[in-house]
Amino acid sequence: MSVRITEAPIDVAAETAALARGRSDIGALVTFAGICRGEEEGAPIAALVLEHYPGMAEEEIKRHVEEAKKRWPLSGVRIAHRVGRVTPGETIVLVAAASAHREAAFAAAEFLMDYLKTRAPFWKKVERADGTQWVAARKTDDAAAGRWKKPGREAAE
Amino acid sequence: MSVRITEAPIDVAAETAALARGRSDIGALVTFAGICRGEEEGAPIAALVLEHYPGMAEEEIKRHVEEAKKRWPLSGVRIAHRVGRVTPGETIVLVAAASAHREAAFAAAEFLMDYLKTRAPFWKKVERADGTQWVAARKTDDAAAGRWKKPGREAAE
Amino acid sequence: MKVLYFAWIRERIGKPEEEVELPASIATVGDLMNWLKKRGEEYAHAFDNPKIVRAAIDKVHAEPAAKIAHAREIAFFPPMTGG
Amino acid sequence: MKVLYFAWIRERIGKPEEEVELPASIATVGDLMNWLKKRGEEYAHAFDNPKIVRAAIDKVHAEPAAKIAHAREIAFFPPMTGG
Repeated sequence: MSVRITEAPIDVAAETAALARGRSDIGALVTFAGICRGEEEGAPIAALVLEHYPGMAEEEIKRHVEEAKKRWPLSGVRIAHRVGRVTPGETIVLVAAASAHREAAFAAAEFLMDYLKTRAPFWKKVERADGTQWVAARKTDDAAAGRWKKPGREAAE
Repeated sequence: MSVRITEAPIDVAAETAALARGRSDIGALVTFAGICRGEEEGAPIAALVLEHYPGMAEEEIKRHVEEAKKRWPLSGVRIAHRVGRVTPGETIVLVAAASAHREAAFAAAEFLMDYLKTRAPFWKKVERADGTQWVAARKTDDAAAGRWKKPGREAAE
Repeated sequence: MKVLYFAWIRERIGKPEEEVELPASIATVGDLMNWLKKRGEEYAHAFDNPKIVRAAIDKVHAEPAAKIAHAREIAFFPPMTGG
Repeated sequence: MKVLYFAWIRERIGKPEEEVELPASIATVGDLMNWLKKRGEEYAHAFDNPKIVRAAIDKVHAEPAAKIAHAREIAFFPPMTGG
């Protein structure tokens, strides 16, 4: 398990390669990359500026990785999250989950993303030519995180 | 949309980079890599040998990509599938789905993988030191594909 | 009409494809399978459990009841195990 | 006790953190928020909609009713928007 918060660009290929290196039991690798878009709410943006709560952010993510490992048989998990200024096209967050089978890898990656969005202490500010503005939380993110509160979730649901 | 069947190793980083290149509307990129494991049913394997139905394999995958694009707002989809001899650690299949938001990207990637497993005409043979054996279809794969027959599937289900 | 075989069905029959002249009575995919089955031991072996054999007409999945008139090629294969 | 502020709560209050001496009557996260609110206009502005303010005690999420005795640091912040 690797959880990293970084001001430097995230190298998705290097992160996922690190997860699979020297392992022969991984049959499925699901990677989620959250990317900075060039527009927010229909208007172009210059960048996103990400603030976090140092210490808590890492610990909170690690707690959810531990929870994911209890729920699904995972061979490995790797998470990297940018802070500071991120420009359009750059990766904000990377979640990679590896398992013997795809159901576990998909479920774990979704679970981790849903929780990252609503429970990990990061805040985004949009930077535009004419000023800056904090991003409002999406209600659909709370709903997405809420679905994991049901006991378990089967691949064939 | 790109659907490729290839005898050469799949370069996951190059495939996903091609999907995002020159786009500023992609906020979420989900990548699934199906990897050849070093063991099947508890015994080491030398390789998997993949056979396919040329022509039908591409068309069948493209039909499902079209279906995925009807169901979810996707910015792009890229699929590559190996045929021939694949050794442990190599990528057998890559599905990458890009969208503005993560729900669509996750759902489309899962949908495409579930259908690939049960509807795309590929067959795997396990090569071991003492001979070869065709891989039997998993019943859980049929169940996984069956769940998409319900009309729609919401992020918050 | 061209008939194609894949994976262990191909191996049991011993060839990847063949041209066949069908009697007029063969109307569906299921009829064709039953007709092929009687062509010899290798065919009987390939189709010994018809329930698990899948078929395609002109590269589109087809049920046993599907009509084969005007088809260019019919393929038979085991359940798929790609991905 | 150390109190930390993040995002627009930090901006409204005008500082990222501070040390505060609390009266004995302040027992919970909610009590602390109400007490801070009365410290000045900038605090009143930061906490003008207490329902959306989130808190953590020693880097673990905490509800308004959570007891703050023995805490080293309490943080206040808006709903999270990472990922």
